[in-house]
Amino acid sequence: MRRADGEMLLLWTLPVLGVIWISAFLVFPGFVHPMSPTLSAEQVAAFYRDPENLPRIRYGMIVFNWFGVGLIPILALIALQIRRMAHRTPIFSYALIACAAGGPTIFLMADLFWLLAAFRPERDPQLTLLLNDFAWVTFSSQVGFLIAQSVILALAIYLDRQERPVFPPWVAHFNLVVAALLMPAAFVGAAMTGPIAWDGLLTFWVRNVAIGVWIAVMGVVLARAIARQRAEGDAVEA
Amino acid sequence: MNSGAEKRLMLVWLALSAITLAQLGIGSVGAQAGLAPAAIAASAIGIALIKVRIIIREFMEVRHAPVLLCRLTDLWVVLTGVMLLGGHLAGTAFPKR
Amino acid sequence: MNDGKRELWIGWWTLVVFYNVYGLLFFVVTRTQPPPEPSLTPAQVVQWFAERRHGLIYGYAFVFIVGGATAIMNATLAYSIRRMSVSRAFAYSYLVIYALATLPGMLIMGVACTVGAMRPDRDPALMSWIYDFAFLSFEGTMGVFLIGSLVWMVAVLLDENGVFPKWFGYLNLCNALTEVVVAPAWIFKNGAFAWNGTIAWWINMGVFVTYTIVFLTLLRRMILREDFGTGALP
Amino acid sequence: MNGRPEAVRFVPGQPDMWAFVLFEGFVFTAYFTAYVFSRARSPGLFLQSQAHLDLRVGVFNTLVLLASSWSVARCVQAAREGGYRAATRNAFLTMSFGFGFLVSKLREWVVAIEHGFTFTADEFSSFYYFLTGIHFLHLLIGFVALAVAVHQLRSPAPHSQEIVETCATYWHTIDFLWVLIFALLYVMR
Repeated sequence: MRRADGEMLLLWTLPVLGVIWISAFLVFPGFVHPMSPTLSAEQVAAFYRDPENLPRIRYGMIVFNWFGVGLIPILALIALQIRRMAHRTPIFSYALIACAAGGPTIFLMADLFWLLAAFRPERDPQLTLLLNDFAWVTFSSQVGFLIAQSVILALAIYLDRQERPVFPPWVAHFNLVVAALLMPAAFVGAAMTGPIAWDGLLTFWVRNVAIGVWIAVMGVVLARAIARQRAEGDAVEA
Repeated sequence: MNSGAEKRLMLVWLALSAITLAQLGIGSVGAQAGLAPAAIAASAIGIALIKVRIIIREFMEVRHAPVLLCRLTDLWVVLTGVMLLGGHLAGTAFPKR
Repeated sequence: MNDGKRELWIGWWTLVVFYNVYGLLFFVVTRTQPPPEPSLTPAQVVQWFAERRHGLIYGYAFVFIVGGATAIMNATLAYSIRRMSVSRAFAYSYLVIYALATLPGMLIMGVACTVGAMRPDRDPALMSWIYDFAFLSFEGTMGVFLIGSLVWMVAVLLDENGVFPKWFGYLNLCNALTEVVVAPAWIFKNGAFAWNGTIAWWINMGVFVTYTIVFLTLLRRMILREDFGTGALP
Repeated sequence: MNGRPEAVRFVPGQPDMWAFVLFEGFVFTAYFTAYVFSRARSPGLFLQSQAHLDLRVGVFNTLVLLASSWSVARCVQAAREGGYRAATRNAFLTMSFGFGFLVSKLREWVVAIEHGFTFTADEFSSFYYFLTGIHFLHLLIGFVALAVAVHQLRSPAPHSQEIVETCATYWHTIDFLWVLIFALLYVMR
């Protein structure tokens, strides 16, 4: 009988987290039809003052505040798998752990700006606009840790030279593609309209879909790697 | 304790303390003697650097140290002197409005 | 090429390339360093943003893209501490402290400058607030580097494996002290102690650049010296 | 003789500590230069503000620190000759002098602040609190260094003369930096 180490429990939080994130995403009225950066201060203030929107902004962002950091256990599991790879040093697993806190912390900052804007919607529209800008720019532009996460994972997989590598090589290619898709979002400040703007095709849709697909694919790949690790462990014990 | 070494340390301390006490009067004496402010500044810095060098040579035992360390510490003393005088002259040349 | 050292070399080259790119982005592209005066009037701040609008937006976009590279840099340095004879707690503390440092150390400034540059027609009083937020978050973030350097110092001084020379331990103290010296930047709007001042910026930057060049050189020597052979994985 | 023949040249303590002394020395040279430059740019203001300081207190501080340097030099000398009890006594004596300086400095600050001579009062006061403050921080670290030396001298294991000398070198650095700060803040008029 295997000791209950809780890894499976952590892994199964992922689908639950997925449901919560998608629900919160749909609840926040600024996401379903992403707000345009071209809105004037008065229009942005009106968005927050709208009695239809206000509760949805608050409840959506409160849920994100609760569960924004929910991905960290999954990243920790990936770091553990990197530790099993045929590396000479723990540098890649350290690096992934160093990334793990960055993404959620930045998302948390964006979340705070949205909640602050919604806390007193009667505030001077210029101030609401400022908070809204900070929220959207923080949310959109901060892809650095996600890119680093994917690149580190890809490098770790490429350098995992053993008979049966922990993750198959296509996972590395996949991670590099995701990293490339995340990059345009960093330029969010450059345009108010078009694909780069924060409601644009590249910055909003491609980036967020890429993050979603990455989480789903890595969840499956991670589950397989853990299952194999356990099967091998059982075989050794038998 | 080795009495020669002890005596030397005491003399060094006495000398340093005597210079410090002498510094009590340097500003007023200099001003009364009609010395230029730059000269008073230079003498204050000069005396301080002499004290610093005595501390380094005697208390810190650099006089027994390899030549490189002697040179490096002397370089620091000289450089500090040059920088302080240079800073003073540069500041005098560009007074604040 | 020694296969056993490839991860270390990846880490080292990331450090070298990153520091150069970082210097280029901050000093040349965004022109936010050396820092401008804290005493600018709101109207002058608006003009400051207008003058370097594209540099700020595109420069910080690149900072955001490569910013995550700090993770692999910190991991490499944490590993060097892991090689020392001290507790692993030192390596882990270093890793976490510097992972945290990236945010206030540069990303918040980037976000603030992007927000400022995006809407040049914003109320000048708010632009002035954004300007203060950008520079004070960047320079006024002291604790992470203060404690980080001290953790590193203690690890080097106690280490018996000779991973880094003892004088580097003491140099960490010099670097830690500059984080104390920068504190008046929160108080003064001009003079030597302001965020662009001789003491709070120029001298501190001199110490930091020396410190960085020194630890890059020492890290390279450590990697060259490392002998993994063909034995079991550490 | 004192264990080491006169002719043999040696570095007192770890050479690593000397790297620190020189580096930190250059950093302080830079601070001092910034001070002298600012002072020469507005001599009137500095002279006027300097009236808040009592030269006699500065002299007292300097004498106390010089005495501490003397006693730590005696500590090194005694330890070198195997006189560990005398060495420990001198180390504690150094600590007391250091403590005397600390109390005197704190008192000077409190009195000055009560007279409205605060960190932000004027340019001279900023430099005064900065230079004395950063020196004070070095002094606090110096107590750690002395504690390390005392620990070495009292431990039953073989005593490391090198560590004692390293700690003493650090302590002398506090002393000679103060000698310069004293000249710049109190004596220079």
